[in-house]
Amino acid sequence: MVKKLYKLGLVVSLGMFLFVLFSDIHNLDRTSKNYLSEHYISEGVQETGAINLVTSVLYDYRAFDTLGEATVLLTAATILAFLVPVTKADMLGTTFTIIVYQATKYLIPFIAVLGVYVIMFGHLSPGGGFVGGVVMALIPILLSLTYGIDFSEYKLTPNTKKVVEDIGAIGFILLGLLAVLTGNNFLANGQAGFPLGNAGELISAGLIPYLNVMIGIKVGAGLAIIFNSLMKEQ
Amino acid sequence: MKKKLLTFMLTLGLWVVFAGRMNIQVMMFGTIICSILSHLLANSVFRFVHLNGGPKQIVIKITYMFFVFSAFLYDVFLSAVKVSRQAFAWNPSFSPRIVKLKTSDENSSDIGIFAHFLTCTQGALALDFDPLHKNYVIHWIDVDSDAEAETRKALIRKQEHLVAKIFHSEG
Amino acid sequence: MIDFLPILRQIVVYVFFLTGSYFLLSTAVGMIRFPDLYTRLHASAKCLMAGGISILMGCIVLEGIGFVSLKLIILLLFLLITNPIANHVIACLDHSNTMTPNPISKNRS
Amino acid sequence: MVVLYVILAIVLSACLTFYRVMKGPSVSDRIVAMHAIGVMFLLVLVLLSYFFARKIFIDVALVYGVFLFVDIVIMAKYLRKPEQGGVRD
Repeated sequence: MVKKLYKLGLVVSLGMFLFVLFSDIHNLDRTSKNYLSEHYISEGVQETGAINLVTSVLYDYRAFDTLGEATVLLTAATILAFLVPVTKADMLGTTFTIIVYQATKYLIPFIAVLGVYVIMFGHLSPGGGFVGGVVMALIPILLSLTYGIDFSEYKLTPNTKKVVEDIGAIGFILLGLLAVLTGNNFLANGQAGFPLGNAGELISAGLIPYLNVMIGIKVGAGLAIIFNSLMKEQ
Repeated sequence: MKKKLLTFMLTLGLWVVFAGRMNIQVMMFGTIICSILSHLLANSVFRFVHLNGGPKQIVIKITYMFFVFSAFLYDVFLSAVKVSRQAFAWNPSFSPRIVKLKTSDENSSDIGIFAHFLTCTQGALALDFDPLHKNYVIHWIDVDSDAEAETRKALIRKQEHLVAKIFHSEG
Repeated sequence: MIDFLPILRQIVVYVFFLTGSYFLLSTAVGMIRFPDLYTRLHASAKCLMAGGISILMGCIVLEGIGFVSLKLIILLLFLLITNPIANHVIACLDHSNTMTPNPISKNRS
Repeated sequence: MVVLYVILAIVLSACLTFYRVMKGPSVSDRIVAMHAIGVMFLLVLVLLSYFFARKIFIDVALVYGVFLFVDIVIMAKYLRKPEQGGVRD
């Protein structure tokens, strides 16, 4: 009983400490250093043409960071494909009944259309390349979960996935180099004079939808490679 | 060819609903994307479905599917009322029972869809399916005697006959 | 003569939300009080699905006719397909775990 | 305003269901309870889009629903005991 009370007191005191700490951080002088975020909020839609401000920060102002994050995934997928043994070593798992097969078969077109929608409308709605890529990667994951890994690799061979991922990685850099040709910085969008269009339409915001497509392809193929090669491990 | 066209219509409708607007750009992109998707997926989605008969047959079939669907939707609410009455009772009384039921269906789409609807009907839950002897394993929550079990089995056979009409040509 | 249609719509929305909250609450109570796994699965399959359907129907009536209500109908159909499948997967797992051991896998190991 | 009360009722029932996640004797009980909590929070996501009057949040609920289903399938795939009918895949 005493021990329980002691633990409870410990948790409560930790909670109060964290509350005081975070309330102090929240009340730091908020007028001094936020001219950058003010600039993003007030000028972001005119400068980039994307309604979603997170996308405009992720693919326009800080696009070079996004390239670095995507490179991490490429490296991870490549190293996993090298390190995991090529010989088949199976895992213990269940075989599902026929009901799950039927449901999976009818769910796959729905998931495909949802993934393409999330990728293509990345600059108008919440979502974007990363989330859409994960949704697209669910199709090979569901196939290899229900129908077995042989069927999944017969439908989408590993070589195809690797080629698709390389297309995504190279296309991102080529789209960035397109801005250098016009005499601007790497991955510049609005300053380089690409047509921004009307904010709120499907084809607008210059280079951002194409960068979204490249990131989506790359994340989807990379996650599928990682899942399949980890599933083969014993 | 008919299957591809049906898949194309379905995915295009889904795309327009997701996009939430109708203009020339959305329709252009939708046509390109949905033609690629229907070319890839048409054979895997409608593999065992027999689609003979003209467009009039398909319209009749869709209305029939709508009626069956709404009947099962009504059944969900009835069974939910029963279970929630058990949940709020002072001393809930159960008499659960696990039963095997033999089916006569050959079409695997019918088996899957019927087992999926079986969870919606009153007091039944599809536990398992034995592909060797073609047995459903069903769990019932409130069956007291053997006579009631027989009437329940007859009811389930009737519903199975209703569902099996969906994917056969002579509707 | 007051305007009749918005009041009717408001009443329908209230009824749908009330039944939805009742079914979800009965899911929680049944999840606590029911004695074994399969009866809990009954609560999770029926009451949860009825509650979700009625709350989404209330949202559809609140929205009116438009693209957003079509999207909500898609969400309702998706819930109606996947919820029995998820319950069936868990039930099948537990049913085959409590069965007698399979002789084929016994020989192999 | 009625939307806020419905959200509070759903959150209350989710908190009640969390008791089964803590207590549950077997793993399957916990999975069932977690699935129920997930569906409840999907409904909360739909209702929040009405509370903030931004209809664009419904996309989040759609993606969340897809992830919930795949989660359950993955958990059920690798939880069978190997000596009782676990088949080498």
